[in-house]
Amino acid sequence: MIELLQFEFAKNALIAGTIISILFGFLSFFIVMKKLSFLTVGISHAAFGGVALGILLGLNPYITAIFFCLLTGYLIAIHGEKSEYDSVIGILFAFTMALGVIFLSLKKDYTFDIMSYLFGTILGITKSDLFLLIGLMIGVFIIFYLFFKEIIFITFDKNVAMASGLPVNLFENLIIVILTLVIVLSIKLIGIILVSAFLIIPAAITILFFDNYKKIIFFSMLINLVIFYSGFFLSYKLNLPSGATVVSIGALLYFASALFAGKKN
Amino acid sequence: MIELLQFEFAKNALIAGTIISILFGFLSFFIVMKKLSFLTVGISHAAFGGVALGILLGLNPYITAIFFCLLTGYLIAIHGEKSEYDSVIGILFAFTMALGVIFLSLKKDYTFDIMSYLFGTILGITKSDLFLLIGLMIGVFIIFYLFFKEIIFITFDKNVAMASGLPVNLFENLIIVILTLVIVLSIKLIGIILVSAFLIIPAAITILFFDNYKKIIFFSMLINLVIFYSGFFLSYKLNLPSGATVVSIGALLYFASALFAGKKN
Amino acid sequence: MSLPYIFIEDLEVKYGNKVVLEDIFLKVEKGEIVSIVGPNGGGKTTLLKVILGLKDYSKGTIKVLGKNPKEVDKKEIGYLPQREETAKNFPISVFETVLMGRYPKIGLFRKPGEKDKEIALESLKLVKMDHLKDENINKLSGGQRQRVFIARALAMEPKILILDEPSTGLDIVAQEDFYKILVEIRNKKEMSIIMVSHDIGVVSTFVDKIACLNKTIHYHGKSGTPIPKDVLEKVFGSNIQILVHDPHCKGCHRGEHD
Amino acid sequence: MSLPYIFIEDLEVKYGNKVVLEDIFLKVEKGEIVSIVGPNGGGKTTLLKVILGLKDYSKGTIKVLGKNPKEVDKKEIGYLPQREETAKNFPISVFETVLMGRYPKIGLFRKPGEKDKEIALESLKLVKMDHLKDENINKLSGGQRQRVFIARALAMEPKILILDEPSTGLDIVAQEDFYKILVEIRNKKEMSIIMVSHDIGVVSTFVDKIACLNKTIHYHGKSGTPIPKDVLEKVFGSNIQILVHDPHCKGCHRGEHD
Amino acid sequence: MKKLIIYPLIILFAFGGFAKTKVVTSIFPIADIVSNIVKDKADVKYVIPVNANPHTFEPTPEQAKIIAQADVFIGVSKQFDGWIEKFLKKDAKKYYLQRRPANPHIWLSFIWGNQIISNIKLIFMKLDPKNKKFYTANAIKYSRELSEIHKVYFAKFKSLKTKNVIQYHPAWEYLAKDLKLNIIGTIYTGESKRVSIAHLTSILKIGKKRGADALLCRLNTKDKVIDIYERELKLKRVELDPIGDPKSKDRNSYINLLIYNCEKIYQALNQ
Ligand SMILES: Nc1ncnc2c1ncn2[C@@H]1O[C@H](COP(=O)(O)OP(=O)(O)OP(=O)(O)O)[C@@H](O)[C@H]1O
Ligand SMILES: Nc1ncnc2c1ncn2[C@@H]1O[C@H](COP(=O)(O)OP(=O)(O)OP(=O)(O)O)[C@@H](O)[C@H]1O
Ligand SMILES: [Mg+2]
Ligand SMILES: [Mg+2]
Ligand SMILES: [Zn+2]
Repeated sequence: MIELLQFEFAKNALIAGTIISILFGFLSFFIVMKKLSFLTVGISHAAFGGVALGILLGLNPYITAIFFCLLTGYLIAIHGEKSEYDSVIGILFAFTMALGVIFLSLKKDYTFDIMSYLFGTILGITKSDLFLLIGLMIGVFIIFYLFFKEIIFITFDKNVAMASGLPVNLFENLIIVILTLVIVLSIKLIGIILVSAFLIIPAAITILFFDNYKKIIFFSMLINLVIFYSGFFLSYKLNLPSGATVVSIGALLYFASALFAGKKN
Repeated sequence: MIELLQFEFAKNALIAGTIISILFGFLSFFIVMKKLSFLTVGISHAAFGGVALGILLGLNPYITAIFFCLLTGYLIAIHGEKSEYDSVIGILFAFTMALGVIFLSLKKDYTFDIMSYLFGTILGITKSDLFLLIGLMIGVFIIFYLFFKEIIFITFDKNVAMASGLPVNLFENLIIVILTLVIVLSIKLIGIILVSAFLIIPAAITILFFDNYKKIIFFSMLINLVIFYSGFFLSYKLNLPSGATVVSIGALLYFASALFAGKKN
Repeated sequence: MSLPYIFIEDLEVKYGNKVVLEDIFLKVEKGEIVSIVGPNGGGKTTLLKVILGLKDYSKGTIKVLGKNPKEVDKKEIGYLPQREETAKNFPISVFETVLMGRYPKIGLFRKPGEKDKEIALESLKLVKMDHLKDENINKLSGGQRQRVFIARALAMEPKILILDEPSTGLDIVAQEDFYKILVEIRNKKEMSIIMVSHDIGVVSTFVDKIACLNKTIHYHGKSGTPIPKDVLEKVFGSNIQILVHDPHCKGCHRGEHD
Repeated sequence: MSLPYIFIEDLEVKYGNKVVLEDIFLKVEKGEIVSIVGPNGGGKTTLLKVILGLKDYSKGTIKVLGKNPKEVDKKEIGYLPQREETAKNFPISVFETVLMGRYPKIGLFRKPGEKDKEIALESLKLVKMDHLKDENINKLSGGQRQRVFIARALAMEPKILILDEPSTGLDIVAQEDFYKILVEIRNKKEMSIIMVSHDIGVVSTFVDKIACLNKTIHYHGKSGTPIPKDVLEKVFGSNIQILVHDPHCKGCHRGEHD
Repeated sequence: MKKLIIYPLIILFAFGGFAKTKVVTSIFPIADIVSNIVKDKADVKYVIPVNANPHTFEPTPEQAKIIAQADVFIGVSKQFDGWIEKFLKKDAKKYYLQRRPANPHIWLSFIWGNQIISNIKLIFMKLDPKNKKFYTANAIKYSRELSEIHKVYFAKFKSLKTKNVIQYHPAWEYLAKDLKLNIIGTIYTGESKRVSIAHLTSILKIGKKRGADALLCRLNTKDKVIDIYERELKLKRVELDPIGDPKSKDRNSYINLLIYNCEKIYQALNQ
């Protein structure tokens, strides 16, 4: 493992993995509690539509993808206010992908598979990516630090929060948009699978063992770190793709925990 | 449009579209009510892991994909009993894809167009596919005909259904497994985008306008047909990809309906 | 004499390591109405869940219709939970909801017949909700909704009806009606009813037996006789002096006299 | 004299085309406790929602603390809904739930201080749930849960407290305590309380005003005097003869005397 | 997923005298061309984007390490395999064979192949001027070999009566030009594209009018759209290999790969 650290990509991957484990572990509680797992997948697929739009218009596909995904996130947010997020995300998943297909078909020239540009892997993290990540983490933590109690109130009891004058819709939309931004920026860095896994698995595990949201959030960050380091190490030892190994370790840990917790009760 | 009918593929596509509109329109109510939209996306991605497994083992990837997805569906079902489906689907989404990546990395030498194994298009439907679809529809309708009232009871009031002796878990798992089978068989035929759209959009629209499940189910089938025919026709006129056009029409209809229904209240 | 419908002996129930019920002895005969009263957290709902086979017990014997709770023919049991947890915004009419009460009786593969529809409609009439039978249940008020779920439990026509705080949210007239309906039904259909209620005063005028439950059953008496004061004290704690037991207006008076 | 805390004039409210409230006139002064009684579906919850600004009205005037319901400073309003709809299985302790009642008062960007924690603990003590303050709320019984939400509403220390059937699920002792607490708090904090209840008997002994609501307000009287029989008939329908109004045991007796 | 196979080369000398220059390319054919020019003067490895699937874009740490160790990267075009750049060390040299965004399948062509050979020659002449002559000689020899084969197949194909083909994917555009084949239709005109009815039927109509003789697709393609053409136009699919496989017998070098594909097309058309 030590020898690996002579390579910058490995150092960067470890630093990025640490930041992402913490940031995503933190957000994980809200994803699981608000049943937003589908958001991770929906937004990452919406990126396809955004890339295709960029190709069609001859703009930078990465930039168009970010805006396209933010717009999708915003639509999900304002529709989800009334109905359930689940079906709105599903519809936008299909719609954005369909738009992507249509945009590409309108571009008459040869179209490249730009997707690999848009979807990253943790081994491909660069220095400047690290700065982006750190900035993202600081931004998210500041917002959650400032509004933590309001966000908890809203997540717990939307109706009463609304009656006591909290701008419930504003906060809910803010959360979705922040999550969207985090997702779309990080698929470029670590890829779809790892994004979903890091955002869902930790809270899904900790919620089985702890019955207080503060503990759940704290241990989610911790467990993400454990999953990441052990997966990364294992992927190196077994020469397997890193992201996929990390995800597999996480998923296996979840199923083991669920079995264990199921037995206990 | 008429001239189109000289081609068998167009005839097949129209017949398949009709069957799928009806079948998926019917199932749509359960997908939306049980918040299972994510299942469509989760299962279709799990197929990737199944195909990769087939390639690794040298078996028919299509067959391994079906079994792999059914296993995934079963895991979702038994885990979802206790917790929410949402996070379990998310975890299995990431896990099955990660396994796919690992399987492929273990198979060092192959040239496979893996995507072509996964995704179909409605224009590629053959006669034998039509028989498969008809068989699937008949099978699903028989099961739902036989257990319709129990399924409604369970969907409406799980606790009391359990107390009055209905095998709630059995039925819930049955529904998930049936949906899984329908999804995995049909992504190969019509592609993932169309599958999600046909399973989510119709009930998401009708639920805005009707307040009885029987009406919702009936009009969901109807609206799927409308979406399909108009999308198919338009795609022909505008020279756009058929599936994507149908999905876009459906999504736009949904957003128009949501706006209209929002104004009304 | 036939077997008791419910027979409980030396029952103990835990959540994790916390014992919430112990030394429970209870018998409910065919045709009897038994009310369980007791303080919040006393274990009333838990006891009902054990009877329904929805919660495991750690010690003792329990027989429902002669069988273990998990093996009982469940269609003979009707249940109204304390806190209804139906799917949010499920699009269904009042009448269809009540008709659902018939489903377990109808059995698999078959559709509700005319008879079932009649019974459902009758149950709706009993709770005075037949005028709203085609309304969507999500458009009802809290009390109207509760009436619909009562009607569904009645439509089940089970041998044992298990009701957890059924009169929650009912207005005074509906409460009055409800208790009358229970007695009427019991007489007509020979069912046993076991019911949790906080309405000691009202309940004691018409049920056959009252069980005071706070972790264990402190008093298991015939109705008509007032519950001994020391039992009430044991069950509800020392605050109980505020409960004035007046033979004329039994247990109804909760405030100091003015 | 200052403005009334709640002032409603000629109010009409509809769901779709269905009028559920009309000709509503109501005034709640500072420091008053007003109880709204009426049959299921009478529009009680709807009226509260209009006051809270959660439901629009189609006609009339309504002023809460001198403002339109949507413009009121909401942190001066405490609310306990009829049917609590919190996120399922949210992992939070009893104490933290009650502390949440302080959040609107604390305002954005700031954390709860010692004072807020004291108030939350005090509220928990009032409803006798302080011994369970670290328990997860999902492990509570129905009545215990209701007490926690009452405590949260109390912890808000608002100018106006709006309670929709607050005593639902409380045991008899807790109900008694609860009504006492309300009076006590009103005296101490000078808040107005508007409360829906089906407990006409108990309520009328301690509230300041009673409003009988069935689509419109039929009687809006001072407590202490019995509600006229013809009003009760209008509000609850013809079945009302079963409500015996006995000056000694006011409104409590719901069954025929035995 | 990117797959990477170490191409064994016997280490003898290196530029500048220390370790040998490490060269990495994205696909096997380019790596094979490079090693035919540099022979033992550099260590050539390649990474195959087996499956440019956005969900599964992922090398193993070992593979990332190999790219990170490379001194020189030779890519097809920025759009095609530019993703490799972010795994490269900072001072690695990057070259692309195709400058402007266009159909990237240049290695599947004799004429382009010669162009690639000369480009690579120039790259190494600049990198390692000492061995200028060595590279030039190798390139000329290799280029000649390629041209010979081109001539053979050009003649063979010239004698064919029917030369109308449909391609599944625009990978065979350049080869068709080399061999004077008529591509009368392309089913998918780019990556991630989907067919429309009008497009599908227009190819069918042309095919019916002019007659199509083969449908070119890559190995193991399972798309039912191909079945439509097989049925409607009574033609057979020809499964070609766009990237080669060093472990196979008949596609184990760049030149063999071209021969394999030409031979397959020829057999299909010569019936
Ligand atoms: N969302 C809704 N859509 C349509 N009608 C509704 C809706 N909510 C309530 N109603 C109707 O409005 C009327 C008043 O309802 P409301 O909930 O205010 O009654 P309530 O007095 O609180 O009754 P309860 O004592 O049962 O709680 C009822 O007839 C009810 O059916
Ligand atoms: N899921 C649970 N996990 C742990 N403890 C529980 C759980 N459910 C209930 N309890 C505890 O068990 C005891 C009995 O609860 P139960 O719900 O049976 O009371 P109850 O008599 O029905 O009260 P109420 O009148 O408030 O409905 C309470 O102390 C409660 O805190
Ligand atoms: Mg209870
Ligand atoms: Mg109400
Ligand atoms: Zn996907």
